Amino acid sequence: MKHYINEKEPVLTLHNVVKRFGGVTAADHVSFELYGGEVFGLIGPNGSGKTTLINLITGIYSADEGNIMLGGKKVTKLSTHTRSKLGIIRSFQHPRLLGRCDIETNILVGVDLAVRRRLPQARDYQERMNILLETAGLSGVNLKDSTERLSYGQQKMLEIVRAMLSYPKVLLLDEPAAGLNRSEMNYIRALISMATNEGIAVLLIEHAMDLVMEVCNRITVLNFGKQITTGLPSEVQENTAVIEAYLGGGGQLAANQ
Amino acid sequence: MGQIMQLFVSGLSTGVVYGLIAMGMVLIFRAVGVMNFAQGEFLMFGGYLCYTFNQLLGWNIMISLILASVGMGVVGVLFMRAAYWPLRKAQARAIIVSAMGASMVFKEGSRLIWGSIPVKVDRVLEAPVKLAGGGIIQGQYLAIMIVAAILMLFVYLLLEKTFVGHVMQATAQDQYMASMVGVPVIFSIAMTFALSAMITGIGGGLLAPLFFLNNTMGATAGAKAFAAIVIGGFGSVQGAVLGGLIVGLVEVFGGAYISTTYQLVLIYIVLIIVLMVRPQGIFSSKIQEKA
Amino acid sequence: MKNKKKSSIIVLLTALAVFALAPLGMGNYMLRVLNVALITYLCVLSVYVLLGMCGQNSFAQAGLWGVGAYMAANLVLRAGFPPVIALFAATAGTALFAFVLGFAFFRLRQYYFTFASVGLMTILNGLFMNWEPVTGGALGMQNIPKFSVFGIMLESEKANFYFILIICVLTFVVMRILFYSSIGRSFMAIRDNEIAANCMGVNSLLTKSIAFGISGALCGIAGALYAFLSGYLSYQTFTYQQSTMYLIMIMLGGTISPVGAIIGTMIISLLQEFVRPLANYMQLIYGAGIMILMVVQPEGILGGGKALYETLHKRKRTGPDAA
Amino acid sequence: MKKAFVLFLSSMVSLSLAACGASSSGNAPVMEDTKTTSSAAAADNTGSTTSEEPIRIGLATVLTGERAMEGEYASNAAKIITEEINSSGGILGRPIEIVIEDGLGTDVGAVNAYRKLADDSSIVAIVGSDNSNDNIAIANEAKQAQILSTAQGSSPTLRDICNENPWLFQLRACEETMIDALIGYAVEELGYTKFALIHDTETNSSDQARLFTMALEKRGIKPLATVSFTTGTKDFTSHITKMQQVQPEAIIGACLFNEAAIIAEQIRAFGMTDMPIFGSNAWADPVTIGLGGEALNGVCSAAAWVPNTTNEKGAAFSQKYQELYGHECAKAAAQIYDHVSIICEAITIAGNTDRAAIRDAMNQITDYHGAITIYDCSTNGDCGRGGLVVRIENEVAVVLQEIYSEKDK
Repeated sequence: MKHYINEKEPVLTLHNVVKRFGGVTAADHVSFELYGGEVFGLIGPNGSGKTTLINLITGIYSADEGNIMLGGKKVTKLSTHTRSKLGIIRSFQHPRLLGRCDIETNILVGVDLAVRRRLPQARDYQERMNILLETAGLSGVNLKDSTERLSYGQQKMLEIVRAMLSYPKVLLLDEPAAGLNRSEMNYIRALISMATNEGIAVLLIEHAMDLVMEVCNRITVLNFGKQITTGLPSEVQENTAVIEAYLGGGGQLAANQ
Repeated sequence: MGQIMQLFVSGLSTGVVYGLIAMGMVLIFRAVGVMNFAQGEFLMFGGYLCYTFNQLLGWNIMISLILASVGMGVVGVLFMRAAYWPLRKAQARAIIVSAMGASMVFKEGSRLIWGSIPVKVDRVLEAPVKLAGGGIIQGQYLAIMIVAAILMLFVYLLLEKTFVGHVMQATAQDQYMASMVGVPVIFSIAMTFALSAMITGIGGGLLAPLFFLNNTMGATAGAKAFAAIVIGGFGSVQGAVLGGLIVGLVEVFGGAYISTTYQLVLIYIVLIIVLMVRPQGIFSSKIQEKA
Repeated sequence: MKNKKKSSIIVLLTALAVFALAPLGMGNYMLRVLNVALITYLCVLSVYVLLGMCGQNSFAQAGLWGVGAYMAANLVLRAGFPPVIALFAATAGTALFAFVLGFAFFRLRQYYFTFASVGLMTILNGLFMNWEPVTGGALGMQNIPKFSVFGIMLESEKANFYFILIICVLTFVVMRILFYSSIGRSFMAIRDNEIAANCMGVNSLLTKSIAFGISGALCGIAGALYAFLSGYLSYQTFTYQQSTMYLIMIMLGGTISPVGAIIGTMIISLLQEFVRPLANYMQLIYGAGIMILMVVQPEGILGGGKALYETLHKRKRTGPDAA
Repeated sequence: MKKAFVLFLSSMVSLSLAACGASSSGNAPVMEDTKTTSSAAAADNTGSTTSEEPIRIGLATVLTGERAMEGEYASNAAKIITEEINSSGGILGRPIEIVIEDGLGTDVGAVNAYRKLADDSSIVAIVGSDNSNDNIAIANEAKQAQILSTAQGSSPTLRDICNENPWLFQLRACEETMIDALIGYAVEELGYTKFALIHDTETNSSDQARLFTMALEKRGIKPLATVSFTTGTKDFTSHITKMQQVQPEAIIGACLFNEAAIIAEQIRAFGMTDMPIFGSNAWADPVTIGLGGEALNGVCSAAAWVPNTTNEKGAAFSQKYQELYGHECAKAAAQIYDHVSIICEAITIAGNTDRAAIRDAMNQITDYHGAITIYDCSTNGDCGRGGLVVRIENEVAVVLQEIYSEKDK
């Protein structure tokens, strides 16, 4: 199901974004655009700066140089919560739920964000929630249960459901499939396709190459904070620099394939 | 000029006292990551032990100080076993609350043992000393400075140069990792509490002739030591000591040039300003927050 | 589910009824103990909002309590306002005071904020003691009239009891509403994971300041009620030690629900009166009791009860399934 | 799940309330325990006097916390006076018993302790604590409960409160006359005119500081410097330098025991070994002298009490106290002795133990010779009529002047 929607205006634009930690450059002049309804893959060996990039986009880190634009608006200097109110929503590598609250509260936090964004459809969340829970394979859970009762995979799924309930413009997924079993992977696929069908721009960080190659419309490869290449999955797979980077970095690409 | 010198000398000498108590507090903070809310009571209890040996049994003050310090080592271990160890996996605030309970037990226990009428112990150095640059320093304060310097050196050498110190440092860094590489965590933490209680206990004995001993003396001294830690930067022994000196100086100069009534208030205003400008404290490097 | 809710409301109401009927046949002494306990409960509730819901530990609550009390006393005695207006104004004033301070203090994270709150507490106590034109200095403020509304004066201790009880019930209800509101959820999001909360559109600084403001409002009401009840204010009451008592109370009760605040306050306040006959040993036993309770039940009585209930429940639920 | 909490809560509340109900009815076993702690001496002697129900007098003091010292002296004195009265036949043929409650040193605690005593209908009168804040906190309580209560505070504010409150008596000389006498001695006899004043901001001390200033003003003198500090201050360098700057002939100090001793030591340590010091009553207290030692030599003070008093009753009590408890008898103990004796006197005059009758009898006591001084209770405030001007020599307070004045009516 690869439908490449090339809209005129990108939803999210990164322009020469730089971030340094001491002597290490975690993001070195990274630039790319994200269009609504596409899945953009961000891959690279461990420590190549993928999560840093998400942190830069969401504003947890502030960029040393360069610009991040959402639609036509410059968001580089905005705080994390302001960016999320503009529609940049993420999931975390290790799920960060409200650990001491029940599942319903966790879901409602997403709804709250939609309300805060003054979206007209925000308050009628019931139907969308049910659809999302079903898509995520969570329809069986008791909403009053504590999140501690959920499996690791279910927690990750719940995080995406929470994000989706706030109607994001850009959805940043940080290794959603890590630690998931086969059937849970399918839920991830379903959630991603639901997002793209709604015209959401999805940025996907993932090590599971089969998933990446399957769902991504375009991919960019990072190594030591630098973009090695950006292109269609098939192009990236054949790029020698990429193979080199992966082999140099432990041969993960090969291992995953 | 002579007056400024006098203020400076007094500020430094009380500052050393706060620094000494703060040093004990910091050791525990580093080891377990929680401020010990009963540290002031260590001071008081150490003072009373010293009083027992010195006044009730009539022994020499130096011997009494050493014995009190040893006694406090035992108290420190018992305190750690009763109030901290069972809660080591609980939230920090549970440890704070149990320490608060323990501090009440200390205060009231001491009152029942030694009564509520304030007492004092002998001074180590009796006569005031005139300094060359002008200004007078009470002999006892001079003694405290000397003892504090020795203790600081001792703590530095113990932590940096000895095996036990390395074990304590390792545990302070990461209890879990320390246990993985075979460091007996309970031993190491017990050592830290003992060391902290010993230092503070000696402090109590040295302070008794100056501040006088009663069962609530810990609260006032503790409040200033706390300010010292926050201002100096908690987590580092040097920071605590320097923080103590700053508190002492702020107290004296603030009293002389701003307001004597609001001395304590001034200290805490400085504390809040320091927190606003440099939350990690003046002499501490930033503690990286885990994202 | 609904059934469960209904029955729990019934039980809650029964408890309330027991409580409301309690003062019949009770002496002035016990009534005062109860009244002060109820006022203390409001302060502990403020700690619940800050610590239990928002995860921020403040030692300044007794100071805010004092701000409310002195504010109400000044409005009545010096500005000549009727007590009702003084009550509302003290509540709003303390809330605003806390909210504004929150903006400064919550630039600090975690225990840095706690340290700053210790500083605030000490500064406030210093002001209560020495700022003579406003607080009457160490001598304090006397002859604050009893609360009165529509010409009815709450003269007796019993009348005050019901008045304070009503306010406590109202605030309890408001706290429940808050708990299930979007503001409440942002508090809890910050408590559980601040970064995730930011990523879900929660403004840390503003939200924490709101939490501090709400806790200030609770302390403000409590302060005003205390001023009217006791008629006399002095710096001895609004101390750092009092703030630590609030923390002890909420920790022993349990931080997971406002009910924990009730349990903690009642246990500690009444425990203090029960150990009274031990006279000299009273505080010793009291301190030891606190320590032992905390060691035995680090999550508080409510947390321990919940864990116990869950294990029992699980056993009951999995039992027949397994068979 | 919530149900469980709520059930738990309600059971807890009802349980505790049941217990409260029991204790508030006044005859609970709880009370029995108090008896044993506070009137051990009474129990020993009741056999020799009479088997009648004892007359119970409440004593609201501070047993625990920061001000526990007061309670230690108070309970010791209570034992002595109980024993004394009971061994000489008691009052109205009945033994007395003193019931002690702990006010914790807070306003809330003071009121709770007071109410616990006032609620007990078998208690006929209540001796209040040695702290003006506590006394003010209970002033309205006394009015409400209609029980004779005494206050140990010496502040003029308290005097005015007592004069308006029929149930509260200030059984102590108001500091005003005493401080005036001390300043009179300093100015008129010793000829000092330049003073610096240092005082604690705590209630009693700040009141005393005001009185010192007033007494000076009466003689046309303004203190050259007034510095204040808060209780618990340990380093007085900045205060002392401020005073040094104005080059006073004498220093006036108004503060509590610990601080008085520390100030004296530091003044001496900074080279002002001969600086005359005029202090509030705490300066001549045995506790202060015990701490400050020789630094206090030469200090003059307006004291209510010294252990080597010339008062016959006082000397006997002081000696007995020293023998029994091994330390010198302080004002806090002597005061309890007098308060209880005066209440007993009032009971004797009243002839019964009716609370109102005892109160009325109280006003009839106009010339009672106590251990500390002579008492005139015709009006409620300022009942103690005398005090002492003392000078500390060789770590002993020596009486220079006895002050006595008639009450203005």
